[in-house]
Order: sequence, then C-alpha cells, then structure tokens
Amino acid sequence: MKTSVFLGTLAAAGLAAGVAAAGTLADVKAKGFVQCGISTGVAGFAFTTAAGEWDGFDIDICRAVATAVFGDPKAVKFTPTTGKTRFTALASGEIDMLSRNTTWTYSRDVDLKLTFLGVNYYDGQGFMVPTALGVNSATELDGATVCIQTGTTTELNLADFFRANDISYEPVPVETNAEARAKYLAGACDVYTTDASGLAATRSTFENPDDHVILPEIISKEPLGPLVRHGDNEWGDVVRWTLNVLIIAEEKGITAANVGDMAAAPGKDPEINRLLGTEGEYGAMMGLSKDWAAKVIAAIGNYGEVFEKHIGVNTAIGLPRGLNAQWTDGGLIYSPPYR
Amino acid sequence: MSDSTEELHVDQSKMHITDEIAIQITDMNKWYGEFHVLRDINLTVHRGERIVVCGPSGSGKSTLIRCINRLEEHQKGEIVVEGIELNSDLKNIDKIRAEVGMLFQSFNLFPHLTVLENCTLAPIWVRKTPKNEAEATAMQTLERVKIPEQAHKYPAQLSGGQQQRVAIARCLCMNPRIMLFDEPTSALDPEMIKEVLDVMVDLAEGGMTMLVVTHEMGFARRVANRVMFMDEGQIVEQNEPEEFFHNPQNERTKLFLSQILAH
Amino acid sequence: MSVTTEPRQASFRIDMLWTDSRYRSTFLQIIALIAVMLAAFWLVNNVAQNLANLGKDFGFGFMTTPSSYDINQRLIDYTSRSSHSTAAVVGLLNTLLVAVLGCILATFLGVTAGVLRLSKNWIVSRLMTVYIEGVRNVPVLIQILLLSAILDEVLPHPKTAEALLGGFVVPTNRGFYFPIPTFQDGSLYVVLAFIASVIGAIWFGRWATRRQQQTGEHLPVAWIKLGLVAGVTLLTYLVMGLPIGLEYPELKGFNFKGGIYARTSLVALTLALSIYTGAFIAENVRAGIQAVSKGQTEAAFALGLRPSWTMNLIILPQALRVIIPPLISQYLNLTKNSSLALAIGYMDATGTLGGITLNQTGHAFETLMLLMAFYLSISLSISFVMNLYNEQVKLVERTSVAGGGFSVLALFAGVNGKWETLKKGDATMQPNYGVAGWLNLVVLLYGATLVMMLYYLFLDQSEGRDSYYLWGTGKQAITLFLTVFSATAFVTAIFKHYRFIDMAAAELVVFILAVLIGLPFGEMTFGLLDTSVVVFGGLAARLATIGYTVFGARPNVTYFYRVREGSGS
Amino acid sequence: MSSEPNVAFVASGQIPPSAPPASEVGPIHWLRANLFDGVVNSILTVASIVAIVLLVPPLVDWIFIKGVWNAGSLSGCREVIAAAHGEGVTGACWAVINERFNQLIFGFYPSELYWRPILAFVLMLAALAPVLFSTLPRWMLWFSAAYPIAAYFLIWGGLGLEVVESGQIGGLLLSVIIGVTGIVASLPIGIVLALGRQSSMFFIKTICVVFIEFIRGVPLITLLFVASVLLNYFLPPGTSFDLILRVVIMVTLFASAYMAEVIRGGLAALDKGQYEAADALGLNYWKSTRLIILPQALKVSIPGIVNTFIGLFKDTTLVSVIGLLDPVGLLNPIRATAAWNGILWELYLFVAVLFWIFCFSMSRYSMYLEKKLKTDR
Repeated sequence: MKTSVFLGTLAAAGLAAGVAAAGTLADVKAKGFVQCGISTGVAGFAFTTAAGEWDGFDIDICRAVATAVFGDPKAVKFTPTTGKTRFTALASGEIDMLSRNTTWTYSRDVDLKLTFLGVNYYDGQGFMVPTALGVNSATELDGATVCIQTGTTTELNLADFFRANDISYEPVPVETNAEARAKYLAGACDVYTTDASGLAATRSTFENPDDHVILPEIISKEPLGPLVRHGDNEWGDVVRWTLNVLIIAEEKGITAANVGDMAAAPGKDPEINRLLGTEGEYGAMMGLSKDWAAKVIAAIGNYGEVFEKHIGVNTAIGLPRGLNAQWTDGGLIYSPPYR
Repeated sequence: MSDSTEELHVDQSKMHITDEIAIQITDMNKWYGEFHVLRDINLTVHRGERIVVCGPSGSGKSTLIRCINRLEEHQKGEIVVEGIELNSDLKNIDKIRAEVGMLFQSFNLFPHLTVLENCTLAPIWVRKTPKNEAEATAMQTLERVKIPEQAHKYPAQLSGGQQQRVAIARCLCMNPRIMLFDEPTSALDPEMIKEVLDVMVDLAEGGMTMLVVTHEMGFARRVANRVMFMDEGQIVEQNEPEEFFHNPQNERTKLFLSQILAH
Repeated sequence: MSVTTEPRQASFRIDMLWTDSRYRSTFLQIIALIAVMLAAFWLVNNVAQNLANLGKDFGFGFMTTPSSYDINQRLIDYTSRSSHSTAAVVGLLNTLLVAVLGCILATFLGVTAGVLRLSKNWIVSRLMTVYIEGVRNVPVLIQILLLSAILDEVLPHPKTAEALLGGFVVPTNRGFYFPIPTFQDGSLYVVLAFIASVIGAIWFGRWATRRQQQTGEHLPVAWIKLGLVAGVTLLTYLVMGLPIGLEYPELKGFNFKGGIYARTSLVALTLALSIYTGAFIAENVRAGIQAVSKGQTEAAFALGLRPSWTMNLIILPQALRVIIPPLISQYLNLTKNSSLALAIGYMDATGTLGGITLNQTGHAFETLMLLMAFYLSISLSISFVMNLYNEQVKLVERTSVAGGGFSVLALFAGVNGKWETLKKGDATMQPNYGVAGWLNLVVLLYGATLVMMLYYLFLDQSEGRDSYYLWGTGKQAITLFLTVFSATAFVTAIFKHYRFIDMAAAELVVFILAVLIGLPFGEMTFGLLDTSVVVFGGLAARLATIGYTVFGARPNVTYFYRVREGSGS
Repeated sequence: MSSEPNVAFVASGQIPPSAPPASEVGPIHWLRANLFDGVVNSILTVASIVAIVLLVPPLVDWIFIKGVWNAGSLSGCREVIAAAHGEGVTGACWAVINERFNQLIFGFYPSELYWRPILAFVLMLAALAPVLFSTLPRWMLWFSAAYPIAAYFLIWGGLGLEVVESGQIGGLLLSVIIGVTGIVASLPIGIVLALGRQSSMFFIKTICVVFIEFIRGVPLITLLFVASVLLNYFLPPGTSFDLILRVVIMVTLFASAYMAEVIRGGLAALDKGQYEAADALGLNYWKSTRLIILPQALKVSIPGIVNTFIGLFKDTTLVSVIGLLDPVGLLNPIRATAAWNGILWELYLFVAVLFWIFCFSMSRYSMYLEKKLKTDR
C-alpha cells in the first residue's frame, strides 16, 4: 500500500507515541476476571441458558482460562461480538481474548496483528442441500441460490470455489445462523453453506434431518481457535497452554471426575505429575499456581468431555469427533508435550 | 385623536426641569444596511424634561429612542446618557440600561413569571437587591400603578392596560432616572388608554425624565414640555406644545398635524 | 453643558477583549477556534498513536484490491475479482435504488392513507388509524426483519411458483421476476412516436386550458390526452410490425432465468421502509389537508365550486406547500433507514463498504469515513432540493403568482433576465428570481465539479489509468488541495457567507495553474462529458461567484438551511 | 306565518325540544352516513370488511386459541398443539416468552436484584413528573436532579449495593437505559448547540451548524459502528471503556443534534420583544437566556422533545447490530438455544408489541401536551 497524503500527517503526529505494552496477564490478575469475547449465538458453541448464563464449546475455553488464572470458572465476563466488532474489540483492549469460532488465517495473523493460540476445532466449509434436489456434488450447483453468513471467511471461500469451478450462483447473505436456518427451511435458498460443524448442528435441529444432506465437498480449511493480541506473549502462553492442558488431559485419560485423585499424589506418568503440579514448579513459570492445570480439568473437564458435553454425538448437535479426535485416534488434536 | 386624554388631571406645577443634562446626542447617524434611518440627530434632554416624539411611521422615532439604551447601535456620532458615553464598551451599556427604563408597545412582560416576579427579576439579578427588599419595593410600586391585588397573577390573566401598568412598575422597580416610552398605548383599547396615561402623568409629576413616542396628542399638549416632530430620519421641528400645535413652521409638520388632528 | 464629552477612544486594554463589543465577538470566536483546533489535534494525535501502536497504516490503497466476495443484487458489472471500490459503488447504487423505490411507494401509501384517514367512512378511517398508529410506534428494524421473514415463509418456492397478472410477475421466495422488453428493428420509431405524442398531449393540454379560459368550454382533456398518446404509439407499434416484445422469465434449473428480477431482500426492505415511512407521511398529509381545508372549503363551496374542483383547485395546491417540507424530510429518513438493509442481507452501501469490505480488510477508519461521506452527501442533496422548493414557494408568494406548482426550470427562469435586474437582486424592489437562479446554477456547478473530482479521485477504475493511491505524493497533494479548495468554496456558498471573493479568486488562480500544467484534470473524461466541459464549467462557476461579489449582488443561498420539523429518524 | 305587513313580534314562550325525524338517528342512519355514503364509499367498506374477515380470525386463532403458554421447547409446543387440536395444526408457541420473559426485560440481570431496576424505573417516573406536569411543587425538581445518580447506583450497584456488570444488563432495560440517558444527556448539549446556531458569531455558528448537519446527515447505524469499532482510537492509547458507555456517548451526540433542532424551533417561536425587554432591563446574555429565554423556549419544545425520545427509543434497537443484547439482540442467542431452534414469529411479535406499548403511550402523551400548549396561550 502506497503512502497517502493522509498517512503522512497522521504518521508524523504519531511518531512521538511510544508503545504502551502492559502485560495483559498482570492486568487480568489485577482486575480479577478475564474479559472474553464471544459470538452472539451459535448453537452448541455459544448460547444462553434460561438462567441467563452463557454456555457452549467456545464459552468453556473462556472458563478454562479463568480457572487457570484464578482457579474459578466464574471469574470471567463475556462480551458478545459480531463479525465486524470482534477484532477491533480485541485490538483495542476491550477484551482480553477472543473465543468465537474464528478461523486462523494468514492475514488475520499477520495483517490484523493477532496471535492464534492453537486450534480447538478443525472445521471446513461445506454445503447442505435438501435431499429432494437430487444433488450429489457441489459442482452440480450451477445457478443455485446459496445462503451464506456474512462477516466470515465463508463468503470469500464460496466466491473462490465457484469461480474456480466456473459455475454461477446466487449468494443470499444473512446475518446469523438462525436467519440462515429459517431462510433455508423456507426454501428461500437451495443451499446453505457454512462450516461443516455449523451445518451438522443446524441440520440436527430440523424436524426431519434426513430430508437434508451435507455434500461431500469441504471447500476450505477452517481451523478455529482462541486468539489474543500480538506482542503479549505471557498472556498468549496462558491461553495456549490452557487449551493444551485440556487436550493432554484427554490424551492421558485425566477427567474432571478422576483429576482429584490423580492430583492428590504423584503417579507413575511424569507428564501427568508435571501437569497436575505434583512434580516441579511448572505453574510458576507462567505466573500461575502450581496446580492450575488440575483446577482447570476439575472445573471444565478435558477436551473430550467438553466436546461431548456441548457438540458431541450424544447432544442435539451430534457432531462426530472426525478430525477433532486425538492424534492417537487418527485425528488432528495434538498438543506439544508438557515438559 | 383620542378623547380619553381630555380627562387627564395634570398638575404642571409639580414638574421641574433642572439644568442638569440627562441625555446628550451629538451628530448621531444610523444606517440599516444601505438605508439611512437617522440623520444628524442633535438633542439635549435636561433632567425632568418630558419630550414627546411624533412623526409618520418609518420616520425613525422608535429607532431614535431605541438607540438611547443601545437596543439599536448607532454608527456615527455620540450619545451620552447620564454622563456615560454609549460606545462599544459593554460595561457602559450595562450601567446605562440600569438607569434607563423602557416601555414597549407590546408590553413584553415575561409570560412565565408572575407579576411580582416580573418586577423583582431585574432588581435581584442586576442590582443584586435582596429578595425580601426587592419584593417590598415591588409591592409599593405596584400600589403606585394601582394594581397590588394582581401581584400573584400571570401576565396572561391581566387586561392590556393592566399589563402595560405592570410593565411600567417593572421599570420603576429599577429606580430609573430616565424612561423611554415606545408607543405605550397604541396596542390598547380606548378605555384602557387612560389608565396607562394616568400612570404616566403621575410619573411626570414625580419629576421623571421622559422620552415618549406616541400619537396621543392630548398627552403631548398637557404633559410634555417639548414636542419633537421627525420625518425621514431627521428632526424636522421641535417646540413647546402650544407653539408646536398652533403655530407649526415646517410644511411637513403642518401636513402631518392636519392629518392627525382632522379626526 | 455640564458634561464634557471627551471621546474616550482609550488605548487598548486587555480587559477590553471581553468588555468591549468591538473585540468581544472576535475574541470569543478565536477562543472557540483554538479550542476546536486543540480538540481536533488531540483526536488526530490519539488516532495516530493508536494506529501506530497497533501497527496499522492509514490509507485507501486497499480499495483497489480485489474484493473476493460476490454480491447478488447489482446494477453494474461486478464479480468477485472487482475491486473493493467497485463493490462500494454497487452498494451505493443499491442504496439509491431502494431509496428511490421506497420514496415512491411511501408517498403513494402515505397519501392514500392520509386521505382515507380523513374519509367520512367510519370503518376505513379506523383501519387507517390502526395502520398509522400500529406502524409508527414499532421500531423499523423489527418491521424489516418481520416482513423479510413473512416473504420467505409466504411466497412459494420457484418450483411451485405461478405467474400472476398474465405472466407479468412471478413471485417466489427468492425474488419477483418480471419480463424484460426486447427491442428489435423499428422499435426506435415506436419510442419516438411515444415521445412525440406525449409532447403533443402536453401542448394540447395548454391549448385546452387557454381555450377554456377564453370560451369557458370544458373538454374531457384527460381522455383526449390519453387517447392521443395511446393511439399514436399503438398505431406506430402495429405499423412497424410489433417490434417491441417481452422476454418472460422461465424456470431453468434451480431458479427462473431471463427477465428482470428483484430479490426478496430488496422487496422486503422497500416494502418495510415504505410502510413505515408511509405512516409518517400519512400524518403529514392529514395535517396538511386539515390545516387548509376548514375555511377554504367553505369559501370555495360558497363560490359554487364542486367538491372535486375544490380539492384540486383550492385544497391540494395549498396543502402541498404544508406537506412537502416534512415529506422531503421523511424521504431523508427513509434513505438513512435504508442502512438497516444489513439486517436482512441486502447489499447496500452499509452492507458492502461498511460491512464485508470493513470486515475483510480491517480498515474500519477509511471505510466508515467513506460511508459517512456518502450518506452525508445524499442528505445534503435532499435538503438542497427541499430548500430550492421552499425558495420557490417563497418567490411565488412574494410575487403573488396565483397557484402554480413547483418546477425546477422556473428557478432558472431569471437566468436570462436583464443584468440590472440581476445586479439589484433586492427582495423589496425586485423579485429575487435572477440572483437566485444564477446562484443556483453556480452552486449546482460547484457541486457537480466536486462530485466529479471525488469520483475521479477515488472511484474511477477505467482501464489504463493509475489509481489515485498510486500517484506521486506531489500530484496527490495538488489534487487533494484542489478538491479541498473546491469543497470549502462550495460549503462557504452553502452556508450563506457571501463574501467569499478571496477564496473564489484564489481558487481560480490555482485552478488555472492546474489546467496550465495539465494536472490533473487534463486527463479527466466522464463518458459524454469532455474534459473541457468540466474545466470551463468550473471556471464559469468561479467567475460567476466573483462577479456577484464584485457587482454587489448578494448571493443569499438559504437553500441548504433545513426547514425540517423532523420526527425521529 | 302571517303575510301581514306588521313585522313586530314577541315570542310567547320557549319552544320545547322534540325528537329528530327517524332518518337523522338510529343505526340505519349511522350506517348510511358513515359506511354506505355513495358508491366509492360502499366499495371501500366492503373491501375493508373482507380484509378484516380474512386477516383477523386466523390471527386470533393462531395467537390465542391455538397458542401454547407452557412447554419446555418448541417441539414441546408442537406436541401440546397436536394433542389438543390434531396433527398438522399450527399455533403460537408463547412458551418461549414465558420462559425468557425476564431475560427479554432485564437481560442477564441477577433475578434476585430485579427490584433495583424496577425501583429505578418507578423513581424515574416520579422524577419526570415535576418536569412534565407544571402543577406539581417546584421542590420536586431537586429530586429530579438527584435522580440520575441514584439510578446509576441502583442499576450498577455500589454504595453497599451488590455490583452488577454492564455485560449483565440487556433486554428492555438496556433500551430504556440507552434511550433515557441519551435524551437526558443530550438536553444540555442540544441547548448549547441551539443557542450557538442562533449566535451572530459566524465561527461559533458554523461549528454548531456543521456538527448538527453532520450528525443528522448520517444514519445512526454508522455512528454505532463508530462507537463499536472507532471510538477507542480517538482516545489516548490504553483507554478502553465499556461498550454500553461508548454507545451511550454516541447516542447522546446523535440525540443532541435532533434536540438542538427541536429547541431551535422553541427559540424561534419566542417573541423578539422578550429579548428586547430583557436587554432593556439590563440583563446580560447569560442571565436573560437563563431567566427569560430558556424557560419559555423549553416549555414550547416539550412535545418535540418527547417525539425525539420516541424516535430515539425505537432506534435503540439498532444496538443489536453491534452485538449489544437489547430485546432484538437477544433474539439470536435465544434462537440459538437447542430448545428454541426455529422459533420466529412469537419473538418478533412480542418485541414489536413491547415497543408499541411504550411508544404509543408516549405519543399519546405528546399529543395531549401539544393540545394543552395550544389552549394554554
């Protein structure tokens, strides 16, 4: 991008400004809670209960971080963000972290100056059509009307996919999943495209899920994960390793139910010992308590438990683990060693 | 013009004119944009004088008296009121306005305040008089204009004549040395004119310096010590009432008097 | 003389700044100016610091990069490879489209409901009251969402859709499909015949009015006009062998193909906005008619005019003057409310420029600035039209020309007047037509040049032409300087400040210099408009401005002052 | 009576009133005069009746007769309807409102503390009373002045009350907070702007005009975008405050431009003589403005201010677009809940009716004020 006249003056005025990089971790500890940016509502990932509590897969990541820092899953406050406001809210310091089905992309990482801390859900964009249309592949969708959520990467993927396959389509932008669902069911669009998890979740809520089919094409990679601002590594480490702890816990078979017993005394597996604070001073390295990981698992459960609780096959959403199985089970969920 | 003035009781003996100068206007000119409203006005008013200004509409008579308390700004010449020159200095303007009372054709009472509040507003806020004192003075003044019983009513509840008397009382509460009257009776019904004129006569008898723009020629004859005729922005003629009415010199004055007294 | 009046032109003291009326207003204004500038500096400085801290840069370069998203409703060519600025233009046009359609429909609804609410028919007037009070008091956002949902649910799927009105419209829950006219050889003659017959009908109407005034005879003018236009056009159409046909939409694959169609989002938005705004207009219409009708109706009846004539000749012309100012401010509200399109995915300016582009590029500052500038220019244009109207109503009343509707042309009627008349545009001596007319022209020209400049600078994407953002800094600066200058002169003219001779003169010098060195207007072309038109138009505008100031006429441009008694937005 | 040339006449007594002829009274006459007065009117009447018959009964059926108030989820509703009225019958599922009513009104405000916003609301009415009804004693205005502080502590807590976070505030409560704060805070700014716009000082006037016209020229939604994504940029680095506060700031600026125009109308309605009389008494600009001009101009402006408030209150729904959870914003998380997936009309209708009740009563009040003002003079 070329320098414009505007930029000259602005930059000149801004040269004097120093970069004020206060540590978010210190700030968070000082104020006593984590301010977590979330979505305004995605089935299974973020929704409100009748009691007025936020709950869901993304929400539990926030709660896990709160537990890591304060030992209390309730020491978190939520800021619902839209596709438009989420990055600004993070960049301006309004929220400390964002856990809102956000796809990790190059430009977000580099250009928007954000740091992605791992992947809590591997997704990909797919298509859902009514079975009655008799469509078996996305390439047969020439001329179809496609419902699509705006403000996400999906509309870019969609444009690229149809352009690459040289077929035409008619985008119907909608603001939220609920709108999309209503439109799709009413037949205002032939196809609904969003992340495959979203498709499955939406389909599960239909009266007759079998009348709809999710096409085999997955047209994009959508690694979703929590993120923080650039240049705040201590805080980033806390969030990253909170997520990793959930993953390792599942790999090692630590659950909310048995973590108390396992943390009571050192066991045979040194990694579990390190993780649960019965060996070494690993928590202190990040400025956290010794048994922070144990508290996280006790309060939230391990990755698999969180998954099953909110979006797994036994829930209304009914997503299979698929790519999101542990690497030991042939999936992509894999944490670096806790060492 | 109107016969209501025939019954005015005027005691000329009570009216004293002193040598002290109340208003001194020298070579004053004023323009509205391109329009030359006031041309080379020269006027000296002694303390205790009662001057009636008359003339056809648009002759600049209202503008003249409005210049005296700076409701209009003159562009050339000099106006000195009670020894204070009217210039761009805002403090002087404030001082002069406190000394000069003005009455309007349309009364301009403040409709959201009671009669008493109308009368105490300026003493309290401009003269910084304590409220009790201001109210006591106001009640006295209202008695002087003969409407003490209306003190707690709102202006809209009063008749036109009563309103104008309240307006006079409002001025008097500031204890002014000079009073300017801008056609005080022309918005009133005939039967109300007299009650206002009575109050004005009372003022004159008290020795007030008065500049009155009016078409009440009876009032001019009995009360004024000088009548001034203006036309097209200039003072055409001024004289004592008897001379002015019976022996006008200027043709325009004659024409005007013949029209206004024909009825 | 007891008082000596030594003119005390005392030397300047510092307290005279606030005690002397000569200096006080200037002093206060300078303080205000300093305060505003400090505040502006503080804000800009904060922005610069914040941007620097975040490592973001400020610039419009991103507008030329491919947008990578598709837009379904578009009036110009656009693909996902087009630039963000093209996407913005698509959005702007969509905003204008919905605004224009909405205003027309809202006027229709509002006038109907307003008149019917005054109807003697009990049930009808009650129904209209229910409509007006029901709709006015519910947020328009909810109405848009609700209507959009209703259209989705109620209208049939394309597979089951049936053509209505003899195939003229096919409503589906994807959109409304209309046939498109196709033009073959000879259709030109039909169009020409149509235009000619319309002109003939207008001429006939005038002739009939004259005749009626002279002889008192009534002709069924409307029927004859209709017959004239329809007859001539139809005849030519038949003679030329039916050259104009209709291409009907057909169901192919997933959707209907062919014809023109309006997406449901467009229909829902237009409908919701016009139903909402129509309720407000209905109240304005009712108030306007009631304001006029009482005594006037009786007077007209007393003169022996029939009720229908009374409405047309007496009530409506007067009521219109009361109705039109609030009506135009309702148009403005409708246009601003159209930004709620993003709630139902209609891709207006807020959806493209302030929506996806902002989202995908992260340049919130730049996109929001452009977006606000766009809405602001629409608002100012609409108030401009309203003020033109008010000016003319005032003129008509002042010169006591009886009746007479509004015509834009009449505003320029004085342009050909005598120079003396123009020079002495004094309201008390002469009707102000001349100066008003000329000055309208000047302001219009200013406005046009400005719009063209801005378009050229930031939006023009024609082939073989460097974008503004890619120029050298010098060229950028000169162009920007010129534009800002033009804009300031324009704004000064708008805000009644008539002594802008220095500004206009300076601008003229800069402008001539710019033309001489060939920067940057040497390469300006706008379709049919040649460079010279723009250059000389700008010159003429500036010269005229100077002329007015020199010759003492007072370009009293009050048109931009809004006379709105707006009720909500 | 008599054709004799003698026209002198003295009434011998009062003629008693008698009943009108049958054609002037009764339902038949009413029908003829009001419904079937001419062909066009008759057609309109018939068309209206047909429309009412086609629309109203199905709606009443759907809303009331087939409506379900108690169920745990949408499918629960459907089962209840199917059980009561047979398969395939549709009816309104008001159970969602039943379950989420408190959420739509208070957001996530702790339910045991609901009395606080309710008390604040009641106190607000009490604080408004002396402003709206001039007959009440003046000392009550002191209470009105103190109210905002009291309301702040009541709603957000502090001073011994349990603290409630902004994030927990939502629903109608949020709309009322934004609307009321916006209108109250915009009043002083609007007064200053209106006075500035009337000023003879060119520069000050220009600043005011540019500000007012700018704000009125752009849609509120763009200003809300500014509040949500840009406002932090304009403040010193590191400052960041609550989104609700930022929205309130923007809404206040927005309302103040409209308020300025309303008050300007009030100022314009004032007689020029009032300014002159104040001048002639020696009151300076600020004193005459405060004592003479504003009290009168504001009184005239009250209906306009109420109308501005209605407009603003309706516009608070736009905050849902930037992720605040007002009643419209709450629809999405509710619809994302598994139990209520697919629910649509009931929520929209409920929110619409909620706003309608508020706005309609306020518009009636403003009409009453306008009428009263007209007769007052």
